[in-house]
Amino acid sequence: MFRYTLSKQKLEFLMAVRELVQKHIVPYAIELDDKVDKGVDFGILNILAEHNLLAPSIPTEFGGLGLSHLTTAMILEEIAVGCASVASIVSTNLHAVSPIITAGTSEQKEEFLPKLTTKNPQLAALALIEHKPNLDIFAYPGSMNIRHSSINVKEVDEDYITLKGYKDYVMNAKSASFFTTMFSATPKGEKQDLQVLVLPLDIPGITIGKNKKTLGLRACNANELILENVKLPKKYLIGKPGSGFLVFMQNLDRNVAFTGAISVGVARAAYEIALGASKNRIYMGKPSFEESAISYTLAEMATKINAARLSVHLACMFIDNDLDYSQAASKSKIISSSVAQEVTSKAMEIVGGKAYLYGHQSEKYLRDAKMLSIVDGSEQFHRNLIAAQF
Amino acid sequence: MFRYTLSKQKLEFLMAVRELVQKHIVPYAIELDDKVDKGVDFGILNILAEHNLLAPSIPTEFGGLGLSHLTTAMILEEIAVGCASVASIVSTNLHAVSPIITAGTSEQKEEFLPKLTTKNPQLAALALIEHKPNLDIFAYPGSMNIRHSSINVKEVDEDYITLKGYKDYVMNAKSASFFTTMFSATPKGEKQDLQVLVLPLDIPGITIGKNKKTLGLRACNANELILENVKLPKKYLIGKPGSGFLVFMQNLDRNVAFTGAISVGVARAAYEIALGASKNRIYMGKPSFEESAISYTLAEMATKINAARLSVHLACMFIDNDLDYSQAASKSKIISSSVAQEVTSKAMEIVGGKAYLYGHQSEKYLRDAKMLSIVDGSEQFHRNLIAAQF
Amino acid sequence: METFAWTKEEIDLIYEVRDLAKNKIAERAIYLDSTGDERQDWVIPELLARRNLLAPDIPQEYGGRELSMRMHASLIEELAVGCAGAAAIVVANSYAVTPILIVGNKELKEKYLPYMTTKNPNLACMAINETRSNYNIERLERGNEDLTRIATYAVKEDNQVIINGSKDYIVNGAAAKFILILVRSSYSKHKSRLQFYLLPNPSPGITVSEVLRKAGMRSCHTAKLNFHDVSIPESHIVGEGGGYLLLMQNFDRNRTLLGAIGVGVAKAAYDLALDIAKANGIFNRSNSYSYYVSSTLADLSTQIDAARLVVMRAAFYIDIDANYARVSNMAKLYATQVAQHVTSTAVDLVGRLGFLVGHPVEKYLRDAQMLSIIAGSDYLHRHVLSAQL
Amino acid sequence: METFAWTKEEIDLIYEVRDLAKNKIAERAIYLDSTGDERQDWVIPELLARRNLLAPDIPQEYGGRELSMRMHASLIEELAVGCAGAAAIVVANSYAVTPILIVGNKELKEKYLPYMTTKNPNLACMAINETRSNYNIERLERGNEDLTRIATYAVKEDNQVIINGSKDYIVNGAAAKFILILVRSSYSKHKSRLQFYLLPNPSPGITVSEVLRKAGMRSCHTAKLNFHDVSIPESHIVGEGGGYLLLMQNFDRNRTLLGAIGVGVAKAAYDLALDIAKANGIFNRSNSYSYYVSSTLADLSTQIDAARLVVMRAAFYIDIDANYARVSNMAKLYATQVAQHVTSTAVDLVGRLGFLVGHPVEKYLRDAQMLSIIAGSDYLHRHVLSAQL
Repeated sequence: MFRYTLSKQKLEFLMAVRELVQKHIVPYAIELDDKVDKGVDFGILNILAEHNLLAPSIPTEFGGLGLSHLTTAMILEEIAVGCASVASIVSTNLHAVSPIITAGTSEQKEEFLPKLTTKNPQLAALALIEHKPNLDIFAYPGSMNIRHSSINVKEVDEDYITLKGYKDYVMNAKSASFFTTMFSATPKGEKQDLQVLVLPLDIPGITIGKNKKTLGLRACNANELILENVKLPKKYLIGKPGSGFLVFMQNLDRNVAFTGAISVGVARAAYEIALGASKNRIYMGKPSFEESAISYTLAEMATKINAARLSVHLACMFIDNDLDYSQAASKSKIISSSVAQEVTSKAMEIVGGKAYLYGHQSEKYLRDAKMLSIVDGSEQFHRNLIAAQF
Repeated sequence: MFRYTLSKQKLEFLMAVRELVQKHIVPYAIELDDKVDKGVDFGILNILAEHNLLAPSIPTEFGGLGLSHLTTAMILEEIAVGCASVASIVSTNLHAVSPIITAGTSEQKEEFLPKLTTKNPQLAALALIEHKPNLDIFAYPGSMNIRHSSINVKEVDEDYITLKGYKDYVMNAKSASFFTTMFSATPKGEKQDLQVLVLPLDIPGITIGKNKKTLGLRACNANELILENVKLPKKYLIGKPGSGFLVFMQNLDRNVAFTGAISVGVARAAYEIALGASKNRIYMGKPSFEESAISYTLAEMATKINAARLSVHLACMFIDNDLDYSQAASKSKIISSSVAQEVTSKAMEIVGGKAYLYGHQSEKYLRDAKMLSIVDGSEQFHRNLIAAQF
Repeated sequence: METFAWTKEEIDLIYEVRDLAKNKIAERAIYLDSTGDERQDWVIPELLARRNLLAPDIPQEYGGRELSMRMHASLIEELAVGCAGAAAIVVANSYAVTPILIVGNKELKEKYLPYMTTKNPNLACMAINETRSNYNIERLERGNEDLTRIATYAVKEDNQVIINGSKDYIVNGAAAKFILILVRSSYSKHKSRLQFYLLPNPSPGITVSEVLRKAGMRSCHTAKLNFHDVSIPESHIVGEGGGYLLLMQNFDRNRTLLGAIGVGVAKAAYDLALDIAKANGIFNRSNSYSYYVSSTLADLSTQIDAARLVVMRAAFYIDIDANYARVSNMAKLYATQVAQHVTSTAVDLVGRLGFLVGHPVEKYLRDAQMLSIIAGSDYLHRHVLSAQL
Repeated sequence: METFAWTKEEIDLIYEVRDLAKNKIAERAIYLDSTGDERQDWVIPELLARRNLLAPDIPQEYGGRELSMRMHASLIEELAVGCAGAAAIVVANSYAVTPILIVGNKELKEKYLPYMTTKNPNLACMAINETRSNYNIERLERGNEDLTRIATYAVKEDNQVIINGSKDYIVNGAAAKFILILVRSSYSKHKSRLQFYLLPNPSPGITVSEVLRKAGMRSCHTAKLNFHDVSIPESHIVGEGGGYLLLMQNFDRNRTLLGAIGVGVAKAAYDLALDIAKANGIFNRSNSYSYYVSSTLADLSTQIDAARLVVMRAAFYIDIDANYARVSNMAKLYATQVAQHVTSTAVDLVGRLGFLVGHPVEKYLRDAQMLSIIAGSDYLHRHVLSAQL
């Protein structure tokens, strides 16, 4: 429905992206998923950069396409139909620059935003997840612990602060030219002590640690990020001291709908492959689509994907029009990630045999959908966000 | 499976109950449901009493059949296939006498148990639910508030205590000859102040209040119970002072599987009617059963009903063998009431058109299943009971 | 480029209907729910007629409000928050009026549409389902490939058409000012033999053969009608020859409104559960029950919003005359599921009070169940939808 | 009258297997999961053979443990707690051994069954599914009513039988000591043309044409096999003439064991989530996450118990030779659903650690998915079951 709010030009652009995906991403999706350890594939990134798609919502004054949230979400869905990992590389860029766009100084914008809009692709990363290393059994599973940061201040002088700390599961880390993260002003790391900062890779003391093997979105390359005596110029701090938590939550709300759009793309890809299989695969003497148990299931899947897409688009429209978007954003995440999990699982059943072999698309869709459900807060996390406003 | 643990004689008795139900309950089930205001139908109760089925687990020394929990659950399922309300009348009797059997004195047993085993039917009631009257919007919905009782002591002397208070939704109340309930020794009504008592109807000061119209199980006649200066001989107290909460919880565990058995019966009835309809009803030119969307749904329904039944029987077997039954009992309630809700709702869809007319069995099954889910603690209540033991 | 913003007038009307539903309709509906649907009650139709809401999509030239489908669906949702049965009255009118709007001749439009826009309430109905033990337009004989096994038939005699047969599950049937009936005409063949006629009511030969007592939606009256040698002028034909396509088009358009009823009844149940939770201070406590209630409510609200979007999309497609068959089907299916899930969960949350007959939360549950059967079962909708994949 | 109590010996064996699965098998399985299933690994088969667990239902006269189906299913569950793939090795053996036990002649029994009970591990397999783009025993040609479209065929020559064809999805296929193969015999007709033969392996003409890399259950090795002019003595026929019924019987019996794998993998995921929750003090906190985790775990445990009951019932029916077809189908269907739901929910609960490949909770999810396809899709099972309603 929201497609009708787009100009003809934007719709044509969207169709061009769809073609691009069919041509340059779909054929390599399985391979990308498999090459976990080998870092980001710059072949595909070069193509995205060429079309200025690495962070398409960056304003035109900084070299970006200046696309609305809505158009960006549609583009992410198209990319995710080809490969959810590639779409997640883009959404990670968007999430990482989001604090700069919403709360950064103009110097910060001028320094960092153009990096993502050149034809020579660079990436950005968002370092968010806390992880206490060296624990056999990890701390506080399942919910994002966003009320403190284990990046702490060691020293402060007039122009610099010196930081030390650790973040985990940093997507895009291996190829990022800068990072957005939060630090705690006090060792206790309370919510009211947090501040956001941007961290250029070339400052000494930054180590990109181990590559983490993940269930899905494997081509995103999640790594550890280790800071040892990083002497950060104060001009790289974003927002006021203590504003970190609010800046972070606002940007989560603004970006979670993108994760939703990627989930919709994965669900759509799984649905399409299942629909095709059901019309070709013979079951009990006829194409399995002619079994109502299967065709009705496909009808349900299509219905739910549409509902999920509408929820994502509504949240984006709210953001674009500066309406209160926080609830709509959470709802779009809840619905799209649960739909993606359901649809990808049913698609495997409908595709049958081959779907269960390693490297088949259906199997990858299921893993990606499951992983997307945990990225940017699980369904239950977002239900609690909504409930907190009752 | 557990059927194989029954003696041949017990199995024959069970088949006799099934015939009884077909002959004397099935034909009147809709009528019973409709005659809400007219009190319990003693026609059917007379027949149950004649076969000593009003409380079949009462020990033989008090005139009962002395049936095991397992056999009793099977009988309740059979009765519930005919009418869940009738089965609930029986299970309410069982729940009401359960504290007497497990914690009562021999005088109490001799006085009260034989009332339910005569050919002249009498009923028992359990007064449990707190309800603050005269509130537009009621207090503390959804979970059973079992940690206090609004029945309080007004006076105590050597042989009597004088009670005053109110209970709501007391099933069987209108036709009961005695009540089991709890009172609080102090006005605050803390958990550690509770004690169970049995209350013969003939003590002055007992008023049976308004009949409550209910969503399902209508023939059980839930009423208010009002106590005004009831002077209760102390011989009617059950267990020690302060033991009420524990006695209550133990008896809940012992009886909740019966509610599960009734849910299984309702689900089975709904399944059978849907299966019959699917084989007779023509859809797109053939019996709808030949549509896999419908036959697979029926296969799922049958599978789940079986799982629910097994869970109920396992809990009963644990109780009969004095194993730790508390978790198994809660699990049987969770699974059977959620299966009953799912199956009755799908059955309506499969039966189609007529199922949606008032007074059709399918519609009644749905209401009964929903009501059974709330009786004796909702699924979520029992999940929390289980979780409390982690 | 669309913006989806309501005008000030549209917003005012939505609030007016919300107010009407909450303050007037809900009360009557609860009364009717407890007394049953054996009689046609006129209180709700009067309330609606006074505001010209009985068929608000009728063009202004016939006295109507000429609302867009989006507005129509929004108002149906608001009405359904008050009572799904009240909304069903309006939707039943819409089923009868839509074919006239699409292909009705000028005479019929001028004569019959204004009835629906007067301050005195008039109702209309559509008679489709044959009276049969096995009900419905779904096929009866094994192997017969004809989708619509319509047995009621029409014969031409001079300039009159004579109709004989019996129809079932007719909302508004007993008191309708006119009946849009689907018949098999004896003078044409196969699917195109299906033909709509408009029958003025009362007419000689039309009788109520049975009043249906429904498990829910008791604010609307539902009947079986018998047609015995009912004679009408030939001019009362609606859409000559295209009966089957017209039927499908009518179904496709009005399914969206059924979806809107689903959203409304879900919202009613959700609002009530939320109010009760708030009034009992659930959200200020820290115990397992509070967390369960609050996160469950968050989930219900998520689903209701998605259902509303799906319905609004279908309405939008109808308004711009895009291909709406598929999306209206989805709207009906999705909103029905959400309505049934939400109302059922609301009973769980509200708990023991749900025992009470007449307490709204229990009524919502029964009302939502009815959505599975009004105008075709969910299986039928899935079947139609799967043919469009 | 039955009492369902295990003997002391049976309980000891269950604990022994539990210990084996937890302390030895799980470790190897995690290693294999990360390195892939391209090679037949012998560590797990050796562990099992040492305890005579590779086919524990073989009668004592052939060196087996002669366990009841209930015990067999219990051990499979315990093994699957360690690794579903390890359990699948034993179940694949069972699929190959069951027909021999039911109708195999004395020569075959005496020659081949003892292989499965030696301290040196030997594997067996059943080859059913034809190699086809559209795979499986499900029918290929539209309208062909023959359930088992088996194309591999057998021809008699002198006293030998010559087999040609290609089979797919064969667990244990590459290294099996013997292969139970389903063929179409050229000398009989229709369903009864289906015939099982036992092929010793290696034999001239049997080649591995492809190794399948599976998404889960990577502890078991799975292959496509080609059969080119494979010649065996006529005496290697298993159950002359009754191939179709034997196939069904074999499926019915062993489905119960697939159900047991489902229970085991669900239990593994549940146990892990519970341990993690405990280790992190979840149950001592009072916040929304704690309540969510604890009530969700309670629900999972409820479902696992129900699934185990359903599996045990099917095993019991097989032991007493009651009509077990329906209940074993239910066991497979129900346990598969529970396994998929539990493992998926466990990933949600365990959360971000589930990102890690090689972390068990994520492996359980993939393993549980495989249950939908091993020995026939869930659709097929529902189809078979619905024919028994």
